[in-house]
Amino acid sequence: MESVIGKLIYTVIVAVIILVIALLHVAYLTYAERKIIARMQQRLGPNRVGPRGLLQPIADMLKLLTKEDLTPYGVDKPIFYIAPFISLVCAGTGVALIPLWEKLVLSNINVGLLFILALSSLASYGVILSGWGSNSRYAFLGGLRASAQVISYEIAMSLALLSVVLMAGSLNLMDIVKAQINSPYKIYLIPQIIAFYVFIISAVAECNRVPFDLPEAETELVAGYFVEYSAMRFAIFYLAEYFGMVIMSALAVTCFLGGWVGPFEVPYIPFFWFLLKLYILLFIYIWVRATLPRYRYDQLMGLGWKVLIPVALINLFLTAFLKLIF
Amino acid sequence: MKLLEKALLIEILKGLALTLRKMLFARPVTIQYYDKVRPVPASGFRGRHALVRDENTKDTLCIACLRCVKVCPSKCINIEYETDEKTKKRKIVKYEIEALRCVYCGYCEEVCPVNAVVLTEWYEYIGFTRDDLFFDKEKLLKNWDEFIATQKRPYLNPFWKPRGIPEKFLPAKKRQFVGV
Amino acid sequence: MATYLEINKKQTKEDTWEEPFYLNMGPQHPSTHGVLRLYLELEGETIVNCTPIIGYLHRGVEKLGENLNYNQTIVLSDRLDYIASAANNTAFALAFEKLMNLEVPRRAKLLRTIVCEMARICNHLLWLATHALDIGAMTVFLYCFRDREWLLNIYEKICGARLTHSYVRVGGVRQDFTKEIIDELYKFTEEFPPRIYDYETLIDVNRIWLKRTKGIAVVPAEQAINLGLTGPVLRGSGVPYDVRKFRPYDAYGEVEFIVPTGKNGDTYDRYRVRMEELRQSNRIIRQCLDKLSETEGEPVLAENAPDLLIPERIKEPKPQPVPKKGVIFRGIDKPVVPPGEAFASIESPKGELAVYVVSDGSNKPWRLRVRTPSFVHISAIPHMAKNHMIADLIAIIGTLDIVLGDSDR
Amino acid sequence: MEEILKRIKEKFPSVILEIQEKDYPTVICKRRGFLEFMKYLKDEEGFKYLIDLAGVDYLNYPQKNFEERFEVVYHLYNLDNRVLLRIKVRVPEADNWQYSVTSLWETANWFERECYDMFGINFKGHPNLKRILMPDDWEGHPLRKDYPLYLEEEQEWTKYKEFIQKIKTS
Repeated sequence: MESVIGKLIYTVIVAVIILVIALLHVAYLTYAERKIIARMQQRLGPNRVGPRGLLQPIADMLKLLTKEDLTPYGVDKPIFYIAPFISLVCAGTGVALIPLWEKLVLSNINVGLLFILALSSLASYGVILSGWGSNSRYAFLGGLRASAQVISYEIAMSLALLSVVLMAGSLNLMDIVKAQINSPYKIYLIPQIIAFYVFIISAVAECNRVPFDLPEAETELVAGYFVEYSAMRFAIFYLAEYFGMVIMSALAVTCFLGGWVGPFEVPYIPFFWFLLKLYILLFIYIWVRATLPRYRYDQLMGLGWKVLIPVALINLFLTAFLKLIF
Repeated sequence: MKLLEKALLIEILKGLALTLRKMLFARPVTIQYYDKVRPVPASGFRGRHALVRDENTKDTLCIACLRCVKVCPSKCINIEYETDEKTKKRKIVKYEIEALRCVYCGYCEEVCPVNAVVLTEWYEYIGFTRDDLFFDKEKLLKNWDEFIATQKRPYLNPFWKPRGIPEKFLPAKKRQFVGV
Repeated sequence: MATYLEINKKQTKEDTWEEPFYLNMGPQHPSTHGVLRLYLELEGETIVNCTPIIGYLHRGVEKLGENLNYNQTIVLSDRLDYIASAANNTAFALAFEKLMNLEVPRRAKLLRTIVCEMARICNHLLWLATHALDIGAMTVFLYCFRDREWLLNIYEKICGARLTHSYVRVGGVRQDFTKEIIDELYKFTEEFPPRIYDYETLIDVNRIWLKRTKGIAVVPAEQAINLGLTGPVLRGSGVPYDVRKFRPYDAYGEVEFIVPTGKNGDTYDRYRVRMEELRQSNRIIRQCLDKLSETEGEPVLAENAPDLLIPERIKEPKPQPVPKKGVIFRGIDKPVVPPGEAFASIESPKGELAVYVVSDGSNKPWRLRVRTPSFVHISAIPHMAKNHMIADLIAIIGTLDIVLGDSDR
Repeated sequence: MEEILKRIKEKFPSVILEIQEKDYPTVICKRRGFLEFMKYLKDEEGFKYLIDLAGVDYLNYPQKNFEERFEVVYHLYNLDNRVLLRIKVRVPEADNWQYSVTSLWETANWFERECYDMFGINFKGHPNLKRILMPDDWEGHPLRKDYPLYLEEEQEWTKYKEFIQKIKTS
């Protein structure tokens, strides 16, 4: 009895720690994005709130919380209200499964990878439902685009991850990291470079980021699926998008870059290497956004179905073949 | 080869390299207006209106010839004057400029034969009501005082004596004008 | 307004799946470049029908022009195509000068050519910025604005305004350049060409950019002429029509430049044409600056130019060599602007800007007609957008380079 | 240039009223037979590009030497020979219509709509003759000389007034 309570308390504490870390990351990811893109465009970026604008995310959050929550006329109310939360919950739950460190993972389940994939597909429901429920034509088009995009890129991403699963022989994320440590190259990036390439591209598409940000293309559909949302609901969508980025990057770190393992141990910060790899990946997201134009809808589908999925399939086949031989 | 180039995203990497280079080495070009930098407009910038205050009479130089009223494309200048019975000299009673109507073409200062009206290089002016930007004679003179305090004397607005315009087009007073 | 409500009512009544999907794009939309409204009939994302609706920015410039004198009208022209107002000023001034039989001094011609080409660079930079932003390349936008800022600063030194210059006046220009401006322009022409490479690195060979622009909105040469497209849009289709070469005005007859043309008439070709024009404009400015030193100290206003405040009639002294004693001298009363009509057109950055003016002998135009490039280009959108996707429509609006102030007048 | 003028003068003696030498050669035509004339100019003479189409209102024009109130002015351009030609057609107020040239030059579509909007000249054969710059329910044609520059209070756009009234009451 006591041990159960103790375990519960332990879980709650760990959950809170991880959630706080994750939320801070998400909040400061928006800040980092604005600052980095600003510097790439020879601007200054946010620099008014706090020293060097460091309190900007908090100010934004406060502003969005205190704004009026508008419900446009003619929306499908239950769907309209629930959609942002579907997005956020699905994106946020993934944090529980990412092993930050050998001893720091909230729930170490055996189908971790599958669970994350399932959640990220569910997250697209938030987008689709918000597009449908908003009673706006732009939102509707955005929702349609999102559903098509998510479905096609989900496949490429899963296939890329499957080859990792094949190599590790497990769906448990912890086991995947451990298998990587024991593998000859220490990380799966080197043997699975093609899978990594496919995964990164599909992850960018999965998160609706430039150059695949069609569902929310500002210059075409104004803001796409969340065009009718305001205040906190808008903020939740925003949060979900950045959560998605963090989860996808964390997944890439876990599956391809060897998780928390680095060339040498850093004292006192056991997940130093994990975070470093995460930041590099997140930087790439932002960097790409500052540089590239946007694909067109049909071109995006073509890229997904005609290039990424065949490449991922061939890679999977090769992996299985090599695994059979050795 | 071409396929390899395409697969390795060469041209995209070039673009990425450019943005990275800009991030690391280029300085931001942002002008942090107001608290860090306050740009000085070029000489002849067409900003807030003013009536030149005569040093001797402490009044405007305007002789109420109404040329500025006639030339104004947006009809934002309004002048009322009275004529002295004996000397036949005109004296202005009202000189109003509605800055919200003004299109800042600068024709008024160019046609003024005595260089009384001027669009100063003063660009920081706002108003919370429409009345704040409705300049009557007192306000216009005050504008001039505020402006000239920041300038080196003698001050010569380029539009009072436009460069390169033949002298034939300028009234006598403008030809010898050297500034106030 | 009424039409929009009607459409809505019609749709909510019987919303079946067979009904086409209508989308009302604009007048408030980030990439319709102003208050252009496009009423789209969609099938999925493909455009079946596109109806442009303009007039939201109609200010009655033609009617106002009939009630203002010729020099005041030039101020109105600033507000037409507010990206390149110097070009508009020149078009108006050319028409009025033709009407009044004025010969503009050479220095004024050179100065006009310089400001027109500066306007072209300004316009093309803004076009590139917004076009790239529409397609999603965010960074080009800010790089272009950075360089445009420099030109605007030079404009500020030239004429005291950054956007609405009213620099050109009937018979010449308002004032001469200073030494400082010429030096700065020299510096600009030195440093500008390498900057064009920066933009091209980001988008020129980028596969996404190519995919988004190649083969989009193809206009064959024959159709382009029939649609009345002009400027870079027409040249992108391979027709080398450029008013600067075909009917030279100002100093364009004495400078050397190439008129770049495209081949396929698609969005990418038009983009290439404009990028090349940036270089050519730079070249023209350079040549004009060199020529300016030859005309140092010359006036910039024609001797017989009218005053800013154009009088209705002017007293001209009688050709009387020896005035007789006792005879009161009386001049001939003659109108400043003889009655008649004149047509002048220039190659504005967006296309051919033509001004047709009819005079009745007073100091105000009887009829002032402005043929603006944007107006014609918008009328071509339905032809170009058919069977393209929404995303392409954005690219088409971008490639046509329209300004609604220009089209709505 | 002279050759062209000579040729068209011979070919269309009944259409052409007068040929004037102004800044550009100006041909004044009748309405009857106008379309054939334009078709000839486009197809045979190579005036493929219609620069401009404008209406002019000559009500109380001081130097007027003709009866009709309106004039429709076409500026045609030959891209090969670099020749600009101005065509004028006079339209009386009583039956103010003119043939549409939209079938020849697609540019004319919007120009004619604008001309209709501003002067009230009806273009026969135009596919979609609607107002373009002014709102659909606008009354009057603004560029006519008898259209006042400032409207009296009562004459202000009635629909707009109703609209304002509706907002105020609701």
